[in-house]
Amino acid sequence: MADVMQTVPILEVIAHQAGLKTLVLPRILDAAPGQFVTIWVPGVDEKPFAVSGDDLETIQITVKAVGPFTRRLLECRPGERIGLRGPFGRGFTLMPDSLLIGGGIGNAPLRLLAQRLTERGLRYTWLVGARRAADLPFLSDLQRHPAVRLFTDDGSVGRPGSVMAGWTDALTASPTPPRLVCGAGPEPMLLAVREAARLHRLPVELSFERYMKCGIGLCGQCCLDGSGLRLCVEGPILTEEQMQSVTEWGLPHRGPSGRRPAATPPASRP
Amino acid sequence: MADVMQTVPILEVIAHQAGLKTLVLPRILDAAPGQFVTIWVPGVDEKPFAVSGDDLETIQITVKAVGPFTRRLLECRPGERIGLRGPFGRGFTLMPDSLLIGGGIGNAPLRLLAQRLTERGLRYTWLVGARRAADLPFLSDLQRHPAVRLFTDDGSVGRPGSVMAGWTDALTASPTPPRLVCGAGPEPMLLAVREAARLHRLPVELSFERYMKCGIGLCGQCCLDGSGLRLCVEGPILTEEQMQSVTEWGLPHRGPSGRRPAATPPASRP
Amino acid sequence: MNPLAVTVAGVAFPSPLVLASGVMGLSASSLKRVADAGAGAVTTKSCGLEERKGHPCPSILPFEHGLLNAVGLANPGVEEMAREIAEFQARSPIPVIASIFGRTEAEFGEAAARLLALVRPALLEINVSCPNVSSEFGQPFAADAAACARITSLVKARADGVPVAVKLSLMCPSIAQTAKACAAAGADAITAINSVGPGMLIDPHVRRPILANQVGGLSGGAILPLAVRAVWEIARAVPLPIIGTGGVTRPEDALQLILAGATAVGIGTGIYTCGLEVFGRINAFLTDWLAREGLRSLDALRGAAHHPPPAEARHG
Amino acid sequence: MNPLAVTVAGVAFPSPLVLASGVMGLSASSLKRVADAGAGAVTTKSCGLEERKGHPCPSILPFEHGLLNAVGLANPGVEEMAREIAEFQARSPIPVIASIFGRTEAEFGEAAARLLALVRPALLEINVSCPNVSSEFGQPFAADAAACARITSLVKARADGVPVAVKLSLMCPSIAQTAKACAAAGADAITAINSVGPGMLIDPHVRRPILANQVGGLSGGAILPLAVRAVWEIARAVPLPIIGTGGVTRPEDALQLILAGATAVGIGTGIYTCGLEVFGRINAFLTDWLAREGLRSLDALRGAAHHPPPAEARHG
Ligand SMILES: Cc1cc2nc3c(=O)[nH]c(=O)nc-3n(C[C@H](O)[C@H](O)[C@H](O)COP(=O)(O)OP(=O)(O)OC[C@H]3O[C@@H](n4cnc5c(N)ncnc54)[C@H](O)[C@@H]3O)c2cc1C
Ligand SMILES: Cc1cc2nc3c(=O)[nH]c(=O)nc-3n(C[C@H](O)[C@H](O)[C@H](O)COP(=O)(O)OP(=O)(O)OC[C@H]3O[C@@H](n4cnc5c(N)ncnc54)[C@H](O)[C@@H]3O)c2cc1C
Ligand SMILES: Cc1cc2nc3c(=O)[nH]c(=O)nc-3n(C[C@H](O)[C@H](O)[C@H](O)COP(=O)(O)O)c2cc1C
Ligand SMILES: Cc1cc2nc3c(=O)[nH]c(=O)nc-3n(C[C@H](O)[C@H](O)[C@H](O)COP(=O)(O)O)c2cc1C
Ligand code: FES
Ligand code: FES
Repeated sequence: MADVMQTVPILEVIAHQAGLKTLVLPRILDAAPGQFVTIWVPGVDEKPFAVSGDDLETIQITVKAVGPFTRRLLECRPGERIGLRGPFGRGFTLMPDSLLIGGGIGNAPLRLLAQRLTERGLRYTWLVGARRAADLPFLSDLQRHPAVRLFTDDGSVGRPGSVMAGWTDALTASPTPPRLVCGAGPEPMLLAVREAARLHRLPVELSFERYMKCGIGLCGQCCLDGSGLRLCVEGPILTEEQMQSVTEWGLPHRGPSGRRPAATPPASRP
Repeated sequence: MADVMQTVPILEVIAHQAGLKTLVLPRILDAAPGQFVTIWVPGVDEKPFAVSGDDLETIQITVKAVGPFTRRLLECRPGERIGLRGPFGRGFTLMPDSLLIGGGIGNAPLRLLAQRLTERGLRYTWLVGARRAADLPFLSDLQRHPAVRLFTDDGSVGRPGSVMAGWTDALTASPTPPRLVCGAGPEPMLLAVREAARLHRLPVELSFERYMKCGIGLCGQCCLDGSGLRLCVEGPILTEEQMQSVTEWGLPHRGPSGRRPAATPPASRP
Repeated sequence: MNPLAVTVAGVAFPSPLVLASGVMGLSASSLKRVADAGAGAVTTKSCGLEERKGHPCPSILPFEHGLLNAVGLANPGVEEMAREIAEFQARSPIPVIASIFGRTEAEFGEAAARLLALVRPALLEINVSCPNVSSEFGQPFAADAAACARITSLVKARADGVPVAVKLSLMCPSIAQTAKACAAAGADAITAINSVGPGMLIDPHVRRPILANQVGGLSGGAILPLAVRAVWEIARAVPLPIIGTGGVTRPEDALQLILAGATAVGIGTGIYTCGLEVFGRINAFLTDWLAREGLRSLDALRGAAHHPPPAEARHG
Repeated sequence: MNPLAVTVAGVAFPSPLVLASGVMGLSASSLKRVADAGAGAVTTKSCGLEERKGHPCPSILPFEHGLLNAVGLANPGVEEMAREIAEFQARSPIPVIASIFGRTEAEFGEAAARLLALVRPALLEINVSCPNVSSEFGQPFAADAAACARITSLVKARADGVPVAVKLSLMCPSIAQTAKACAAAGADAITAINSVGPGMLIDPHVRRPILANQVGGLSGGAILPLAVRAVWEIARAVPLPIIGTGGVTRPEDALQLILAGATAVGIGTGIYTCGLEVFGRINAFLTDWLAREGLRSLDALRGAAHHPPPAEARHG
């Protein structure tokens, strides 16, 4: 059973930018693009991460330091053992003429999606966005990648501005509309992608995040308000139909206790 | 897991002779000839029985009343549910030109063996012995069976005398010696068959019985002195090589406590 | 008439299958999803006076025969849970069982009162399997029949007529005696069993217990025979309805608990092993079973494996 | 040097793997067969003052996650067992552990004395998981730490220098406290755990418990996490060698028990799940593991999952 915890030695650590690394692990499991694994740092904690790439013998996860766990994880050296469970959830559909839109670390799962599409000879365009170059893993690979168009808010690489600008260009530039829009990144970006896709009547699959504990649909931690979808089982990739069943878009996310923090009132209110 | 207890309705009860019946059960398991099942009569006990025949939808066991359990079992009516676990142990080798030798109820497992040999078009001779006609199940079938030669001690059917007499005839009558001798029946008969086979340098496989509880090699109840063979796992069919590893031939069998009763001193001793 | 309908402490469940506490039980939407999948009642995650994040992860650890959990009573606090219950009740007619815990005996009563001030669940379930912070060895209340009885009385006194189920653990001198003590203290139903142990699993490479909490309760297929035996004993000891829980994955498992004496059947880990379809599948099986046996309700099956049957009627 | 050699209460085992009591343990030949398969010590079926046929069958009931057994202490009586032990000793150099039980505390002492009058096993193992016929609820001695301690003293007084292991059950208020009480009473080793529960399985068609005894102890894969936790707690509580037993089927399971603090590892149900090859396979795995980790014995692994390690050395 792949859900059982197994520890593996870290084979390699690829440092991208400050606070951004890829860990190369033995391929003890096969993940579809968009699926995730949980990583246990013994004595510390266990948290979810998307698989960002694989080859015959390894799988990779790309980690951005945002808090105590990810910082500790990025201190791990090759040879150190970490625990692995998964793969969990459902991934992206592999569709010819896909349009991939990633924001920051959200480009990690899209990297595996791009790899799979390439392996199968399926055409795609990948709009890679970030606030700045320093937020992007595999930057030089991305810069050389024929299907990639880069955007950074500060213009440090690629075109300056939001990846959402590239979206309109991509739609107008291409003679045929994309057959599927696949997005991963910060939730506000994803909701903007969803909105735009709705406008253009394009099917979408977007990768969301919620606080997770078990990864196997039991603890209830990642259930979305509305239909009660378990993001760890029925997600983390959601279709438009699934998104429509959710009522918590825009609300602060439930924390590890299950409580949803009160929405901070807009600053402008008197 | 077939070792798990399942209850099934008795489909049919075939009465042969007084105290001798065949129960027809749904084929929830497949047994090789010589393998056995355990039969649970709810509220009573569970005991081992060889499978005596099968067809696409049923398996059969043939039971001789010898004590409280078998008597109770033979009172069961069609429709009544009994429990079934198995098949257990290792069966007979299916070999062309086999010589089957059965004594009394020992002809039950040989019936399935004969059936399988017939199904595969393999030649065999089946010497069926009993003290009297009333000890034989499927008597009219046996009388019509081309490969069967019947012997009863009292001459009530077939030739009068021991099945061991038929043995010598069979060996001399046939131009080629049998390639395997398969025996089932009372232990003294089996030991005589073994002896005779050794004399003629014929390979043998003989079906033994010991007190059994678990059928799965754990309780130790059926372990044979010498090499500690578990009759329920490595038997109940033993080869000459296996028999050679056993030192308890001729001794009284261990009972349900595991104790072996003291051998009764020969009556003739002064 | 719905042949699967059962009544637990006066509350009508349209199916005997109950979502066990701690599984998909943090939000109204998640409870609703399980109700829609076919549960006849749903139990919330156990909640206490204060919000708790619970233990770090791994806090849920599947293994070959079930799983270990040491979630650490993560819960949003009783007021927040009351809001989820109210939302659930507004969205679903299925009865909801509010599970509460305390770290001292008094906290149980207070949790009940604070919850009931905001919402009226169909049943209250008392989770006594949490460590008693004032006990010498940090033993759970569940290990001590007298403590369970005192907590039952305390909660009953604040329950304002809402029926109270006590959720027992096997880890006690005698679960039948504990059930008796709770019955004498006024319990309206017994839920049994909570997860077993605790147990531990160690990763041989890193030489450490895998659960952040080192140990966690055992649930799932492994514990089915323990749950069947517990229900059997409780059914002989007390005339209360039992929500038999533990290791149910297959329809026959639910039937075993009913034959042992359960009025309703809790399912937790089975949702992992078999998916949410487990509710629909078992409902369908039980409906078929009743039809094949020519029965109009589960009443004739309840406790039917006892010969002679346990003295008193246990449903209602 | 044999890297797998361990010492339990002064007795050298060539492998840490021990045949658990009650499995293939009725005769010298069957014990010998298990020794030949690679066990480092073999335990007899528990024997008492009188021959017992045990319960009717089904007395051993496999299910998906292990099995239930209610053999009912079938045994040929202590004198007959002594003869089997003597024969085993004449045929094998592997240490044999004689398991004894009693129905009263005094019977344990008498069983030890009557056995030792005839044969000198490497160790005596006291099976306290049998019902105490003088207890009100027929509870096993194992549930009562004081009773376990008294039995330990009684047997030690008659043991004539043969080291004594006490076989504990999880079904007690605290297995660590029970181990402490036995250690204080002179136990030389602890075996843990016996089968768990008991549990029950019911056939839904005939509506009856399947075991003739209705209930039986749970063993096999299902209980591994419970055994690991028990060994872990005992290792922290007492400085005695532990024969960790329960649910071992895979090599990693044995290693988990050692890392939790076991000096030796008992295997019972694993013989059913994996065949007698289980001994050879785990021996080979452990030898490899030591080689790969550059260790010359199991000493460095024993208890190594404890951080910090339990205070005292527990082997020898
Ligand atoms: C399906 C999924 C896939 C993910 N893939 C990646 C990835 O490929 N690369 C990557 O760097 N990060 C990924 N994340 C996010 C990653 O899990 C968090 O960044 C990490 O858990 C933060 O832990 P921390 O202790 O470092 O930070 P904290 O200070 O604890 O938290 C920082 C933020 O991270 C999030 N977070 C914390 N704990 C969890 C948790 N248990 N589950 C979900 N979110 C949590 C919360 O939003 C929190 O606000 C993914 C999350 C999910 C749910
Ligand atoms: C592998 C095997 C296959 C068998 N196949 C058949 C068969 O096809 N047909 C058939 O009629 N009988 C068969 N038997 C024998 C059958 O199991 C016994 O006749 C039956 O158990 C007797 O039980 P009882 O209560 O009627 O008699 P009891 O009065 O209890 O015993 C009568 C004799 O049966 C034997 N016996 C009793 N209990 C057991 C037990 N648990 N295990 C083994 N032997 C026992 C003993 O030798 C005893 O002396 C087989 C036995 C074995 C071991
Ligand atoms: C992840 C998880 C969390 C649980 N949390 C609680 C809880 O908060 N309160 C409670 O009473 N029981 C809790 N339990 C126990 C279950 O309600 C149930 O009694 C136990 O798991 C046995 O049933 P199962 O085998 O169907 O899971 C939890 C179980 C699991 C698996
Ligand atoms: C069929 C069977 C019989 C047993 N008989 C005894 C016994 O007589 N004495 C005893 O101390 N333990 C007995 N046990 C318990 C085992 O020795 C062991 O402690 C338990 O089964 C857990 O280990 P396992 O999971 O490896 O089987 C028995 C177990 C089984 C399965
Ligand atoms: S993380 Fe537990 S249900 Fe999704
Ligand atoms: S019958 Fe139990 S070992 Fe053979």
